[in-house]
Amino acid sequence: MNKVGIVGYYQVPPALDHNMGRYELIFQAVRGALDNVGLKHKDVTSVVSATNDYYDGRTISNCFTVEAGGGYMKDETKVEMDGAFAVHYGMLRALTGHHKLVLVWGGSMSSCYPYSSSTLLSTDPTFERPLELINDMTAGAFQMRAYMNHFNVSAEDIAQVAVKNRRNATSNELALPESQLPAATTEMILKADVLSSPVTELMYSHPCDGAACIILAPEQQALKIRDDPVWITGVGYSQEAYYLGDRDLTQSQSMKNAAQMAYKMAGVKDPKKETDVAEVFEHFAHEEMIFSEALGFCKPGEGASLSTEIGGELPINPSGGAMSGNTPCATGMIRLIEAAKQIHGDASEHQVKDVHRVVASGQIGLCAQNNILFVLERGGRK
Amino acid sequence: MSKQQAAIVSAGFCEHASKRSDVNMAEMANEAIQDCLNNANIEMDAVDAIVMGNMPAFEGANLPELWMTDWVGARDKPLIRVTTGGTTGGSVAIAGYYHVAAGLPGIETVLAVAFEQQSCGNTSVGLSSVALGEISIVNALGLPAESAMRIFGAGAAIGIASYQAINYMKRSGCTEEDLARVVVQNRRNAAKNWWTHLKMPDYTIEQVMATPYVSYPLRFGMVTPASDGACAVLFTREEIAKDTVDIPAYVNGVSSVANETGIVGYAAAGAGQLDPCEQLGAVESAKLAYSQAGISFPEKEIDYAEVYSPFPNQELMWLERLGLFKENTAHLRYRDGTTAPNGELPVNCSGGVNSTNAIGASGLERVAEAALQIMGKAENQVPKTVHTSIGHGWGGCINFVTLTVLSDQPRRK
Amino acid sequence: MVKLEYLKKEYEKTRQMPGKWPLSSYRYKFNITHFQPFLKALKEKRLIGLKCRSCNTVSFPPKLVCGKCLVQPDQWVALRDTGMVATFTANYMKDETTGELQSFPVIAIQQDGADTTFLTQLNPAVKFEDVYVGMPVKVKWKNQPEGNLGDIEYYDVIDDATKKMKLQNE
Amino acid sequence: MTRKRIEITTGFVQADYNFWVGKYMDKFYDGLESKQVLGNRCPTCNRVFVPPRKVCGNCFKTIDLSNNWVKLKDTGTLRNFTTTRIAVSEAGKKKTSEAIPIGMVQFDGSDTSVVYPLLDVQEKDLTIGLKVQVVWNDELKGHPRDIKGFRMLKGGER
Repeated sequence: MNKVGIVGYYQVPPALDHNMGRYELIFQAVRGALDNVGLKHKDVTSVVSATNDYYDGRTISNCFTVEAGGGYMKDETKVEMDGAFAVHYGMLRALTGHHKLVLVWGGSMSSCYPYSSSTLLSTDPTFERPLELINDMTAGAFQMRAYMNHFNVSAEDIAQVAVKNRRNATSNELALPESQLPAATTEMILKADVLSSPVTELMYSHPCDGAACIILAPEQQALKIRDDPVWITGVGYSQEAYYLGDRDLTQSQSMKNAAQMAYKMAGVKDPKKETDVAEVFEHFAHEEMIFSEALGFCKPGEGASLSTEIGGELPINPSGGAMSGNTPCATGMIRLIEAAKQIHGDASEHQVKDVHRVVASGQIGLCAQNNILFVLERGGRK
Repeated sequence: MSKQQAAIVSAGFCEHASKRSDVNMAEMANEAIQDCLNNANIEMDAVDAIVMGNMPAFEGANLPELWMTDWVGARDKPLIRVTTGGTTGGSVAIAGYYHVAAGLPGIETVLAVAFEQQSCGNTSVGLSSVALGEISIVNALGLPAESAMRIFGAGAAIGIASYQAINYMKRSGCTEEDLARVVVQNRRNAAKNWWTHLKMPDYTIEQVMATPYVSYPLRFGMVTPASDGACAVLFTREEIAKDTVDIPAYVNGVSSVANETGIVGYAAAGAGQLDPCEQLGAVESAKLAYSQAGISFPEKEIDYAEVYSPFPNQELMWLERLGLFKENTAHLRYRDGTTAPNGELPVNCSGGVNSTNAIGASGLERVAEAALQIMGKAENQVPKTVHTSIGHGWGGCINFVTLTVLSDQPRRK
Repeated sequence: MVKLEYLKKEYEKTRQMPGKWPLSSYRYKFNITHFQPFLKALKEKRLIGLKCRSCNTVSFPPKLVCGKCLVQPDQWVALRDTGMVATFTANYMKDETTGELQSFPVIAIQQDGADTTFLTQLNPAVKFEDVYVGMPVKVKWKNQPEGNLGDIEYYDVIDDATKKMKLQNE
Repeated sequence: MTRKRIEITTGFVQADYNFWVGKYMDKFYDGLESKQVLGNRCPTCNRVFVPPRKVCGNCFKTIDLSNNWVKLKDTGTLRNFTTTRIAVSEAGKKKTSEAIPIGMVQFDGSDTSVVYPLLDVQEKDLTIGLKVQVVWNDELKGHPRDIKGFRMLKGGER
């Protein structure tokens, strides 16, 4: 079976309002990833980017990024979704054998335009958009209430996820400084400003500026570049219904479908036992619990009972997750980078012991309408 | 995961017009999908994944694939959306190919959908916002906003085409009548297709030449329309393809090489293309796609071409850059009828982008028509047998090119 | 305006819902550090280009990244104040008083010594019909340069040396 | 070494859009203009959708435009609610107006819910499952805002 390896990566440290231009940000990510593994620009044969016209405020958001993004005279394309989907497309490109080295980058600047307004622009323009009521925050609030109401989960349980992620973020040097709360408590999370009840500011992954880059290579090529590439052994993704009223918000059908597909591909039968770490893109604290249930780590409604801190039975988001910095178009990709770091043992202070297999996810849409899940494994292990 | 031979088995369209005021964009895309599925006699259940694309700034809807889930049949299905400006449709086709070719278990049949409902929005703002960031920086660097808008405004789609036209005419010695001849051929071809926008069966060169300049040397009668429309194409594995249709159109080569942004690059991007007709990206794309498809002599081996040419001079230029005609001779081939439907190398029998331009869909429509000619199912089918055809796309700031090479035979292993 | 006839079909008109893309609310950020020596030179009526050490491409105006090499160019080179028209087009504008459609040229020039194009304005007195690819041009400086792009008032047409050379040969 | 300089500029155009709503939504808005909420039923799975749609997402079957219409009562059930204090508009500005509760309301006889403001009620008084009724706007323009919002029905009120 052919597989694709992650051979290099780089993340530009996020900031709420970066003292950087857009092209500079992209260039740093791409150049950084190549330099990290000592690859040359001419080795790259294909470039896939992830940006969004509405986050960046320009038609064809990849039009002027050809030079800075390393796309000059390369087989170049753009996925207008989360970066994790771009990694998926990059992987497909590597799998066909047409490309020996695929560079994938994603990023945006939320300081350019309020992220929530751009989510309003993604609602049904024939009915919901003129009402200006639905955006990522209100949709997330509906989901949190539905989840709490259906499973009788308390707000404290959900706040506990935020506490864990914000504490974890403290040990992640690439976390958004504003997201780090070493002394976070559930009370602090619950008493923070309410964004949209019952979601408070500290339960929300605050959008910020940043970019990231991942370099992929097919199996043989990857082993030439380094001895320990991180293998992508499974991938699954799925989209679910759009209208909030059509969906069962207490669970994530799309993540369930994604997990089913990815686990099957990777041969994972008991995800809780066979997974060492999970890095999921949680836009809100409650999403992490819903995801851990969809991923089969526990039964529906029991997400709170799982011990997910670093050193726990199944660490989730040791990096702090999306809560440690949500850079639209790169967040899912950063989850993959964090997963690769855990496998390489490069995660410094938030390293989990003895990591062989990690699942990492990306998402897009209101209440994570479209999810993608990757299964990543340590090279050399059968 | 093992590499698969991908093939196109069906294509569908909706009726294109300047205003599809009877449908919203989701319903419009659905029309094309229904047509595509009906043509292959396939149910949505058989589709394993969906690739979508459009140019979101023209419709003003961010991430439209989310809202359109039900209309495109994406519920509980894998979906990704690619958008690359004018090449969006071409990129969607290429992504469809990669999805099948990569051979992921469970992903065997993929639906590629591209659409654009330009009448919802403001096309000129959509286009000028391509360089809006650049214009604002030039303004900040001291050029008055008025001058900045004026010189960069000339660089919107038609402006770039006229840069190209001026340089191409200087290079090749082709005349304005030659440009008009290209347009006439396209519009007359369009009249033979049910789904196209500008159907002009009796259009003449004299009529074109009687219209005023929009931007020298391009006249009003030569300019691409702004259309509403959608297109869907079904990609699948070789074995399934053989069971589905008599002659599948095998996808044997794909490429999308990016060049430096042309002319209007400024703050970070350079304007590396000194001559907007040089199109190194297209030359490189052709090299890459032809080598994948095992084509050594494109001018002899390719039987049919669908090129992305909103403006007539581009049609001439692309045919040369893609290696189908010798440099600076394309206009002569239009004079001698080589490119007519019954000619040696028929070009754009669909009517091309010059007759129908729902921007995001245009690139996919080129691939669809190129495939239908191979399958023998095109509305304006050419009399000769088409063994190998190409579908081409162009976009960005004259810097993106997509190319798909199709054949009635699978790739030589 | 000439009306072009084509086979047309009318579609039922349904309601429309308004929406907007407030581009005027966007903040565009650029690092223009690499522009500063260039702007400083403009104030002294000098033109400089940025050269990539790796491929020797000289960009004018200066480029942040060399696409070919994926490095940031950092070597400044002096350029002459002459160049030639690489490509051009016409822009049409309605005269506000007469309502007449006026055309004026917009040119992209290649500055002598540089390898990229620069989109700029031509002397407004020059007629569009007289512009051609390869036409030599020269910077017309503003009287009091301020160190910004406005210092280049426009490009002026100069004698075509290639034409002269032909004469000498004869 | 030149000092780092970041230039921040704003765009100076605004793109305006007018989305065609299509025949299905057009009929729905015709209904609103006469204070009638219309849904449509998927003939295959019998689900009733408000607002109506051309395609049933579950069955991927086209719902015929000429029939399958369902006239709904103006009452429904509150399925979910929230209060947004930092709502945003299209213009990218934070709204400063007073926070109002909004809710997901399922019309009686329909299988999906819509999001609308909840009128004259405090968030603390809300629970999932409350019965609600449409409050119409004074002016009916065939716009989603023809429904001003929903009011709570007191026990026994129908």
